[in-house]
Amino acid sequence: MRIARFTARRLLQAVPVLLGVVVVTFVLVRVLPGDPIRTILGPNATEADAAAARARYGLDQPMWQQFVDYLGGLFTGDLGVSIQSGQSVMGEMAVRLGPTLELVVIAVTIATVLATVLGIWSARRAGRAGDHTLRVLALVGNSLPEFWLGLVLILVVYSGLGWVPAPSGRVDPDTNLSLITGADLLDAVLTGNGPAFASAAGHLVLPVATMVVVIVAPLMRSVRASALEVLGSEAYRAAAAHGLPERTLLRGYLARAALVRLPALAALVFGFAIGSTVLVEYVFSWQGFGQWALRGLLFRDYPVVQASVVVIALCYTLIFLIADVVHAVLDPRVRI
Amino acid sequence: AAGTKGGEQPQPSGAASGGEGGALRIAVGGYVSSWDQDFVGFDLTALMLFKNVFPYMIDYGVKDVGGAQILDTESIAPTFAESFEPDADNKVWTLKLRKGVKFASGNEMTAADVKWSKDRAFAAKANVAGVYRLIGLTEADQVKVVDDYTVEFHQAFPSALTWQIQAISLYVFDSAEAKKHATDADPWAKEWFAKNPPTGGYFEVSKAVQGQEIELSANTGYPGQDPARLSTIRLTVVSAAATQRLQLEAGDVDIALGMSRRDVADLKDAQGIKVISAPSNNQVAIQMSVATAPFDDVKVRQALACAVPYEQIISNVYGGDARPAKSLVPLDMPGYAETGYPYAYDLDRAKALLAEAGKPSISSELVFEADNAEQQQIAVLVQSEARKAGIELKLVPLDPATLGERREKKSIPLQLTAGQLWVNDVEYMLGTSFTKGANLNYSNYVNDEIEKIFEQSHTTVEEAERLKLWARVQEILAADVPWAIICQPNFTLPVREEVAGWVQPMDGLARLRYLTKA
Amino acid sequence: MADLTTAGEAGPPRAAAADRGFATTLIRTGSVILGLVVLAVLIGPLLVRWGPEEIDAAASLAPPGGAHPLGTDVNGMDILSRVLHAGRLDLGVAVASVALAVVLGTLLGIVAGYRGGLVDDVLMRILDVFQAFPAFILALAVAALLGGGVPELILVIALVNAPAYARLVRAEVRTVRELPFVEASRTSGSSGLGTLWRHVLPNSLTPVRVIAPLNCGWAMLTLAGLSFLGLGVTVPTAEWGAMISLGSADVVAGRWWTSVPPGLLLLVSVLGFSLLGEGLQERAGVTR
Amino acid sequence: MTLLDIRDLKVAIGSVQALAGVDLTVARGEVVGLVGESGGGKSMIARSVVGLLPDGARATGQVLFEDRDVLTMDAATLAAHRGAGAAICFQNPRGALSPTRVIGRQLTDRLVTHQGMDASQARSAAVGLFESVGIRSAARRFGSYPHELSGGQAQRVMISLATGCAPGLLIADEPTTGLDVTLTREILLRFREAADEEGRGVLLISHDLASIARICDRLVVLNAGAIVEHGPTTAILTTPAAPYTRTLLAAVPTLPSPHPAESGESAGSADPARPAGAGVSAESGDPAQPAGSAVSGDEVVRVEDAHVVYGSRFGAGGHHALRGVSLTVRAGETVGVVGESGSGKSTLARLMLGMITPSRGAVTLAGREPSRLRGRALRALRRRAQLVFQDPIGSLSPRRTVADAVAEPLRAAGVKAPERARRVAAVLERMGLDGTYAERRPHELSGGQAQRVGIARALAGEPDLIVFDEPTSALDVTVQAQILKVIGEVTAERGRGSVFISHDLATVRGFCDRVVVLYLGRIVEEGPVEEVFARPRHPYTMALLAAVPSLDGEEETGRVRLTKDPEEAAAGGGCALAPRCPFAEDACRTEEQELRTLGRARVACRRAGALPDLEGPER
Ligand SMILES: Nc1ncnc2c1ncn2[C@@H]1O[C@H](COP(=O)(O)OP(=O)(O)OP(=O)(O)O)[C@@H](O)[C@H]1O
Ligand SMILES: Nc1ncnc2c1ncn2[C@@H]1O[C@H](COP(=O)(O)OP(=O)(O)OP(=O)(O)O)[C@@H](O)[C@H]1O
Ligand SMILES: [Mg+2]
Ligand SMILES: [Mg+2]
Repeated sequence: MRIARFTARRLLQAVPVLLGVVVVTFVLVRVLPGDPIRTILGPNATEADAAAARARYGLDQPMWQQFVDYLGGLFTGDLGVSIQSGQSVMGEMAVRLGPTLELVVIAVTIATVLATVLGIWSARRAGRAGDHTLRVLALVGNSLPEFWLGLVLILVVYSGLGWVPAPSGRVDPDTNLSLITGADLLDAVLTGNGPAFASAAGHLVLPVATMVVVIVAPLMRSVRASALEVLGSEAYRAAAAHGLPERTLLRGYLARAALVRLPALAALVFGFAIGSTVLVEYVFSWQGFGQWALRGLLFRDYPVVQASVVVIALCYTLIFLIADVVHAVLDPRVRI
Repeated sequence: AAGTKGGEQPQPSGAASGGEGGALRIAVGGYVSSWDQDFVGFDLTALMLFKNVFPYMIDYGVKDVGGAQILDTESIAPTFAESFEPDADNKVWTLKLRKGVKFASGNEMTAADVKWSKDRAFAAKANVAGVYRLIGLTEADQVKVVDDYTVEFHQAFPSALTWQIQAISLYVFDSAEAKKHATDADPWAKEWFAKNPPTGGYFEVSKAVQGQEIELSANTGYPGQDPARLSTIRLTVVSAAATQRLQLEAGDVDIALGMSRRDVADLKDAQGIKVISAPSNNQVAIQMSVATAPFDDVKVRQALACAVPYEQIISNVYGGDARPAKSLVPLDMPGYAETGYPYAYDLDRAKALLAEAGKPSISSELVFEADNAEQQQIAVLVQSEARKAGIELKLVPLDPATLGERREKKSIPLQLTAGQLWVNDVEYMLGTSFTKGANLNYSNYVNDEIEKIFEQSHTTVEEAERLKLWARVQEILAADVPWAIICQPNFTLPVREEVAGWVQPMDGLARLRYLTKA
Repeated sequence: MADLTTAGEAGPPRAAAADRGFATTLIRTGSVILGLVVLAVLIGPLLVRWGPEEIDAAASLAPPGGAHPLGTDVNGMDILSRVLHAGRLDLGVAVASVALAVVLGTLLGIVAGYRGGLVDDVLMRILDVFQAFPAFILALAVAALLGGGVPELILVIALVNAPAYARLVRAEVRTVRELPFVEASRTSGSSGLGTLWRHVLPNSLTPVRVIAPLNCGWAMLTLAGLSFLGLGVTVPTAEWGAMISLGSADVVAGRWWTSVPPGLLLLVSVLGFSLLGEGLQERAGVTR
Repeated sequence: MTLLDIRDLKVAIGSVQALAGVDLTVARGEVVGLVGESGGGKSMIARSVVGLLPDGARATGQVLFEDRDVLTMDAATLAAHRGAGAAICFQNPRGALSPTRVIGRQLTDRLVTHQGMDASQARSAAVGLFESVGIRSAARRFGSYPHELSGGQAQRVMISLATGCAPGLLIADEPTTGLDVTLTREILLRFREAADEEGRGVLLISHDLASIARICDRLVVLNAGAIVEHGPTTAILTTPAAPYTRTLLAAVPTLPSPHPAESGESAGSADPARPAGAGVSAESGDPAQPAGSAVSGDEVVRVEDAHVVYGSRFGAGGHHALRGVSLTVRAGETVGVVGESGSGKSTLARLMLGMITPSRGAVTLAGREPSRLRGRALRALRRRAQLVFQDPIGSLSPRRTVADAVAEPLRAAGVKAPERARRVAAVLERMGLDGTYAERRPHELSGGQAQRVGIARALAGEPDLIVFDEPTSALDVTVQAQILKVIGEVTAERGRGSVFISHDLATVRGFCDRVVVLYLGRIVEEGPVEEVFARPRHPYTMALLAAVPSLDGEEETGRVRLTKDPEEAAAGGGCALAPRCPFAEDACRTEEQELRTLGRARVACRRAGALPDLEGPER
């Protein structure tokens, strides 16, 4: 109940932010030099053709009228029609968002779990060789440009070892996976399509690995630092001084207390990862949201750019909201 | 959201099976943005697919040049149509349809479909409507249905370009099916066509996985010559050129359509891969705006033409796979003459010309496409050499939208262009590139005599007469140098050794029906 | 990546001694690495025969050896020279953009944190809006509006980073402004600005100081990513990310030399910054 | 067999010799007090008993627990020894409770581990244990997190955790630091019970002799890592042998005598404050003076019916910290403000300094109302009043030098640099800090030195009013005495008014002319010091006086004690104290109490006159 109220309040607070995002994007994209209409007309088009096309997308209207129309559309869930493809932005986005979210969610989840396990492991061995090695390794991973790492992984794991399917597409079309959410792994589960699941998982291996390597370091550092703090805290020492067994100490006194800072950071990393998918998607031909948004921007596909920025903003809002709730669940001192 | 998402078709046809080995796989750089040819953006993958899945009434023939099969733009023959012929004045053209040709829906292709398709094209005021203007077709009622299998095109004037223009425009929609999806707000069923692949062409789209793969199956009901040879072809999206290469080497794809020149050159002696090479009429040039200082001075234009390292570009950028161009009229175009471009790489001459012009050092921006590696390389080489001659170039890569806008405003002093004319004819070339207000005339080039010649050519049908005109055109262009023409790169394509039957498309749009796989 | 939330975490006394030792090792190693890279990119170019944009017409994609110790790229430009010159640019952009981000972020954070109330709310919402824009959208917008050049790139990366600093500083300021010595200053009759400048600011910057080096590494990666997307420096300017991007296709063809040297230098420099930052964090945590 | 027998224990950490040869024994059923100043090594002894010395510590000697040496135990034996053998009740209970685990689970963890119970047994046993240490509605509290507890409750939970281990030896490390005087007694009695009823050995650690004296059998005095004296409690209190013990005893502020001269103890040793010859004592000693007009100097600050509400972050609600307080301070006068934690003392201080504006009522400082001023004028007015803080180090900016800090009011007043330097040097000199201190930074100062700097800063601007907000509560006992002496000198100056805030009545007594007793934001009693101390009329004042620890070790059963859990006492309609007051009647719970004059004092209790038998020190 309290969480519901908190969520409602936070969503309400997000409204002005989203509105700000909408306005800024709307203006920005139109202030940028570049004409979206010219990119969809053949070279032989005349001014009249261009005007017709402009009218088709409502771009002949005065700016304020366009904005009002756009805002009206937003409230009814209509994000407009892509200038490039002539298809509804909502529909296009639906197919694009799933795969990218799937990628990011899986990568961030794995990174978080890995960070938790390794971070606590490392903290308990603080100052020893294993701890140092792990931390330096994580930093090395954090220092690699993701597109470069992705390419190297393809070269080694696909070309060299042949362990994974070709880096094109997200699932073998022969498995006849039917689209529900766009996230192939999830769709495979929902439709009970075993081969599709295996294929989708195979395709996910490299891009997920790439992202995990790049993002795990800061998460691990955070867990390790928190765990160290807990290990050195009066509370933990008191529990140890009262002779509690290792297992109880680890589960009851260390793990949860060490994780309180993780949600906020994981949310930040999640936001960062959404931004960086644009690179990973390119390398792995993922055809996801990042590439779609980038292409929309390069072609000044106004509705696409607007929608993608709003969606990213929404993702941010939601993910930070979730992080706050998780934080509150983990840390009883936090009030929401 | 193609295919499966629309809830409509496509049924995975039983024929599509055949397993991994049977289907031919082609790697393409991106997925089609829309299936609606009338409204689509300029998207090469989509245009190529349309050539293969729309029923085109007429198409180019094939000829053999030096062992390579290429499309012959001079011999255009009916394919889905029975015949397409002009009347005596070359003004009224009659299209006769074959009987019993069916769309996937089972509807028969009739004159009504052609009429509906042309009405739609005029209403769209986009691609087709644009080129029809060149042959005097501007109104929907110039297209008349005579009977169920006959349609007439009443041109405002006779034109030598009709065959060529109609070859790229005469595609037909399944109008009966379309009308089911039309609404008052959307009378041309744009929404439906954007999502659903057309039917009735050489191939049917049997499966489309958004963003990943399109599976084509041969249309067994095709009535004419040269039906599709392979029963299944898969187009797989692989965005990065480097991964396309890896997949080709690994045998996961059979043809890679988006690879860089450099990779293709490398693959010439790779195992299991062969590289198809064919001359093309693709022209790479630097257009100089004659309306903008300093290129309003012909001496400066000549100086730049002398500062371009032609051979270095051919060898470094194209790995030698390009033909030096000696005229602004493309090689292989009727009327081509060596005298059309009397400039070669000569820095001393470039400096001398600049000195003559009284501008020993000039500067300008050089615009090119941001995501085009080839142009980027050319620009770097040109910049380096031009600097030696005293021409300082600032490289300005532009994204498509900005490039489109600035091109429309004709405000770019210097830009790299690449492309091939859809119609292999000087009249078409003049009309699109060298006359006042022409769309591709980024040089803002105007010459009264050329205007007159262009006017004259509309009605000059006699071949020898036309050639005479073209010779004069090249003399004028040689003196005025609105472009520095760099070269005509060959068409090259790496394929697996098992692949045969590639026909080099002069319009850049592959005809998949000729392909076979051993 | 911009992880600014882990600043100044306290290590426990138990591991303090060992960690302090390791922190020093990290800081030293990081500094030595960075020192070497800086030295190389400052002095190196003077020793190389080729200019970074000079084209050797005879040698496109020449392998290492002979006139080109590290070979040439597809344009026939000397890799060694480019890699070294690129270093100047990359390090410069990283440091400059982080410095700018620190200044911008600190200003915003201080105002928001110290003033609180409506000012805080409004500023924070504006930052929210800003953070909702992915880096590449900002990059394109700035490039398109101001023109694409090195100063614009610095601005973009700074803009992407600044909100994180603002939050960090704001949080710190909100803590510091409640501390007794700030109240002491105010009861002394100092003006608000005086208190801010003399007491709040100096005591709010520790996390920023600790995070900045880490962030420099991240800024370099961002620059590389932007170049990979074609939104970074324009050709033929030498920049590591652009070089990697240009050379990435060559790697699959076995021409490692076009992208491995810039890749390695990028990795090493970012690692240098990371080690330094990690060490500083460790130390700040321990001594706090 | 003694339970614990420490022999010649030496502990070194790096170059620091934390313990230099300690011998100590504790037997079953015995409470041994370990006293000594902060940093003396008390906690180190406690830790060595459970084998939990800090990393890098080297220990020699023996820590025999039931004849086995803890220092040489292997891991398994040590694990078994911890908790079951000896269990520590940690200093700072809040910090020692795991913040992310409910307290019930923390207790059952111990019960399961050391008493071999299963989950459901442990649960009911835990509830029983909570109840036995005095936690109300224990079953509900089982699921509470530590941060939901008050300091007193947290301490009780900590005790239950330690006893839940069923240890042979219970070690309590400063179990009452930071707690209210009224709670301290309550907690200490638990340890006596543990020894008497459960037969455990108890080692009770404190730096405050007075508070633990009355429950210990024996005392051990530790100084700088070495034992300086040990013996039965009474022997040490009455005939201390070591000089250090005498210093410790002297530093304990005591209540009984209002004037040093009348005290039975040696003059000046027990009462730290008033220097001889300070005029105030003579004046305020005159019983004929009416309340509130002890001094006829100019009015420095006047607070009239002030209310302060701290708004909550989200709109509605807020905390009503002060409710209708009126108070006047004149030049030359020192007013004491006492009250338990959270009663609004600091709020009153900030109000008088113009740092907050009252939500109702008015404050006049040096004749002007700060709430009506803005900007420069306000800042100028603020300089007329200065504050000395509770936390001496924290109130100095870590990055500024001492000279810089002291000069701040002068800089704000626009005094030129050379003049500033001169005055800073002078005022530091006055505080007994020579020139070498000027360039130091706060972390290079001891607590006492830092507080001198704080007072110097307050004096530098020559204000009309100085407010001391618990200026000694963060300091060591021995240092407290020195600082109180300095404050006594400062408040004795005639040209200025002073306010001295404390939760401890004994320290106020020394040099204040008048005292104001605050309870939940209201003044419940005010009057001349000797009047209030001699004849407290309000039950709350009586309780405060009763809770003051004394060294005689006797139980003063006749005095007023408030009911235990102040945090569970909801302030209803009438008198705020009613829920805790032993004398409360129905009328108390409904009627708002007004201050009325009674003798020379004013009291806000309708029964004030009607409680004669409990009044005053005659018992
Ligand atoms: N982890 C540690 N590392 C180094 N020195 C320490 C450590 N813990 C304590 N000391 C030092 O050991 C000495 C004794 O400390 P201890 O905590 O036993 O004092 P204490 O008497 O308990 O003081 P307090 O009353 O403040 O709790 C002090 O000088 C202290 O500085
Ligand atoms: N800034 C604030 N915002 C909200 N509530 C506050 C604030 N400052 C104090 N309070 C509340 O006002 C009440 C009175 O606080 P105040 O600091 O005046 O108490 P105090 O008597 O000085 O206590 P202590 O002895 O612990 O210092 C407390 O309940 C406290 O929680
Ligand atoms: Mg201690
Ligand atoms: Mg207080």
